[in-house]
Amino acid sequence: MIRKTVDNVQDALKGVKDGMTLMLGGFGLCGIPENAISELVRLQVSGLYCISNNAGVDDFGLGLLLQNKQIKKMISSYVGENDEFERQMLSGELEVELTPQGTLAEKCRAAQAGFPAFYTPAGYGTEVAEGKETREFNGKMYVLEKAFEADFSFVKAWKGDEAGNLIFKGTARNFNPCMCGAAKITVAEVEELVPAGSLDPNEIHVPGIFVQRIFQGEKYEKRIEQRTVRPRN
Amino acid sequence: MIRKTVDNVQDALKGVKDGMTLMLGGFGLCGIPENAISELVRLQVSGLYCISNNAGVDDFGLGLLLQNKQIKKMISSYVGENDEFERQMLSGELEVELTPQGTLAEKCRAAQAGFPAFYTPAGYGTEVAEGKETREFNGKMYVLEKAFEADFSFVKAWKGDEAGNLIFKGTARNFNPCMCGAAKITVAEVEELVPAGSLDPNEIHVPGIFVQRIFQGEKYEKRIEQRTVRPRN
Amino acid sequence: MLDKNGIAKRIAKEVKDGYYVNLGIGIPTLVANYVRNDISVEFQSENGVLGMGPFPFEGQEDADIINAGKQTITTLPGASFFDSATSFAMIRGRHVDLTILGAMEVAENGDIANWKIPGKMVKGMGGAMDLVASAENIIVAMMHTNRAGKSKLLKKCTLPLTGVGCVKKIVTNLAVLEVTNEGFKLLERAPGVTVEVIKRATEGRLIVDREVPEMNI
Amino acid sequence: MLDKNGIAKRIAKEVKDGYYVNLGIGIPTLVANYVRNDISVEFQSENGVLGMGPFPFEGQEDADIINAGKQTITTLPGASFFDSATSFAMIRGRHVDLTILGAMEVAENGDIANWKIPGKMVKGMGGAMDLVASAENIIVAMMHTNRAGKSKLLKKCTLPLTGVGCVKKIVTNLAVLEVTNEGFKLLERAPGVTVEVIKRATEGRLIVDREVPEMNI
Repeated sequence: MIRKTVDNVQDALKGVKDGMTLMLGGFGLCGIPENAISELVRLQVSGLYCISNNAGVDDFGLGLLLQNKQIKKMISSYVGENDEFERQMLSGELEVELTPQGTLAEKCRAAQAGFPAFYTPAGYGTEVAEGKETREFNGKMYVLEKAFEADFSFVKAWKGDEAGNLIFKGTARNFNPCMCGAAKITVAEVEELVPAGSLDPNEIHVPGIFVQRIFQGEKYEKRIEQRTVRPRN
Repeated sequence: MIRKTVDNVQDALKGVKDGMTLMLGGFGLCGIPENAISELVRLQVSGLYCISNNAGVDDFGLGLLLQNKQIKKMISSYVGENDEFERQMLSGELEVELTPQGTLAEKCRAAQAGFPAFYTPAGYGTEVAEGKETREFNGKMYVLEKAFEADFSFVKAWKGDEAGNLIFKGTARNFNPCMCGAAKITVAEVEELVPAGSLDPNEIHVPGIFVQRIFQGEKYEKRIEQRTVRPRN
Repeated sequence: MLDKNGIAKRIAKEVKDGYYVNLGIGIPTLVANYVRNDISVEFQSENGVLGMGPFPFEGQEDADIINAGKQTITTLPGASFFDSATSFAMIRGRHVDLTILGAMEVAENGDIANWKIPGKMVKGMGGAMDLVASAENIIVAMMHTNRAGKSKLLKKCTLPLTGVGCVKKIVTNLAVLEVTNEGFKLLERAPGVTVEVIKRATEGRLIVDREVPEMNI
Repeated sequence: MLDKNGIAKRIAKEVKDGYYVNLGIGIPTLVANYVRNDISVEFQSENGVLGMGPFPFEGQEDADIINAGKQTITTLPGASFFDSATSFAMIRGRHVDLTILGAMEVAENGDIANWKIPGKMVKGMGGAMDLVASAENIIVAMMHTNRAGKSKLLKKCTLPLTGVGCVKKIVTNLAVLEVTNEGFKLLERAPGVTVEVIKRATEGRLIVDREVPEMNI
């Protein structure tokens, strides 16, 4: 067994530098690497290129890095639940590259799986396809999209073991599995870190080979963006 | 919940006709759809195009269809653990298209996921790439491979529920998940069929949306091809 | 004339037994409330869940179980969770049978614009471009005209496109229309709405080739 | 001169702490027996398992747990099972650190042929083409010459290729060689084997640019 555990979030983020490209898992505020984000804030690294489906809210998630002006460019499918984001974008301080959500996921998966590029129908005939190669297969048009290239990938899982194996809970899975192994170094934070052998090999969502560092996060706030309930009666 | 259960293997294979293209899960004799294969033998359908990593042994797995001369063409990565296979191939009765194993898996996954084609490095500069488009990305050469098109996909899982959700065991998983939803109709056979709600939604390997029909197999022989053991001492 | 719930109610009739359905934000979300009880339908949300149920009871919200609108949800028996790549495999691979989404504009050739207004803050397309480029069966739910009273059913979209030639059916507060090679074919009128009213509210080519029945909702 | 186990033993020294390793059938399989106990290594098998352990005790074989050679196996703590697409994502995506496989021929430019002999029954390439096209670190384990005594280290492969320019290192019964831009660079001699013997057994360009040490195994 190849041990991937590091002692804490400081060790987990060693090597993160200004101007790097980072992948960050999560959908909205669900399944985001909360502890890695806090440490990025503490480290004050700046000029970051962030690949993440969303950009957090003003005071949580990637919003914390935005408040701190650490992000140079966001590559996302949906942003702007966030006033500071809007201000920086409209003022030109922040670059934004909007990418269809399925394309975003597959650009991660392509990087993980060693595919340099893929053809997808999403965005054909729209401004997303501008400047990109298009091609017909079986009478339908597709756009050629390239795999991402990133330095670090920060993901959050529910449980993980010393070998880096990960298990996710509910829809907190989202982009996290696709981002594992999609960057040079993948850092996984988990709610519960268990010894190797504690997880059933059949039930692992992401094998440890895709993860370079794993640690148990100190604290998870798990904020809910849209609390919706129905009355009991 | 959309119910996918059919009563038996006969109902599960309704619509299978001569000359169709079938995908069959399994690696060697591990995780093969034993009951579907038996029914294919009983149905005497012929001229079949079979996409399967291997071709069984003389008296088990796809070897049963070969004995019966029901297969016109095999699309596989490794064959010939099987005398009848060799005889038919050398005599020209059987066509064989050999495909690198990772390419075979991805041609299934591409069909499942709506990708018409993908670039892979496997086979570049070899006879596998002959007549295929090649292309350079970042200084490395790739071959363009197309998604499979198949009529039926026969897969075997360990547990499944009425909604078609599947869970696999050990290395009997192999090609089965990639083949789900990769053909017009996916038929899953399982060792244990349970009511919807019995499986943890976090632990499902293949969501039921990729499966059209599911049934509990009557009997599983699960033959071992290479029984290897070590002495107790 | 229908209100938003009326539109949702009419669209719910398009949802057939055995359908996997992806609902967009806004009016489409309301459709789930009106689907018949005697048919089996599963709702997919692109953030990674199939078999969505109703909102949770107060106190039972789970931050780890949300829909694409970031709302807390529950799941029904037979549900499954999966990652984003698998979710879009379902969508791109045409395993989802019906996609219902809102639009700012639809053109008579089936083009749709629903993600960007130049000069305004752009939030992004989310999964909409994947959905419209892939689904075989797309229904648009929207008001027939915008707040300024201008038609949203056009000869040609004026806003940046989300997808080309993909919309099959449109249900508005005034009518049900099918996108055909010849233009918008009027299938049904909303209760109390005349063909004349629909004609005036439709900028794109409108085809009225028979007696147009009133909706039955 | 080494026997098969000797070759495996020498290759085992190339396996470093923290490596994920894919072993081909034949001599490569034997390598697992000689890897040092004080380093951490995980073996991947392309049929969908990481963290392979030894063969099971008699009576504990499980038909559902096999390796790529279709042999019954066990798993070690930290193991995982996965599907074939994920398995080749590990391989193609260069997450596997070292690939060890057999060959019929290797050319001085790193080309390898190991899957097909024209005129003979062809069993197929299995995962070999994916492995050689993807791995950054490929070691070939083979006899220096074939049964007819002809060299397997050639100027140019005569058999259909498995991959081009991909082999980095070769360990044979006679020597350890590195594939360089100039040809096969002789790194080590097998115990008791002279440079002259290796020269005679090597058809491709052999580079002997220094005193060549005897292997230490």
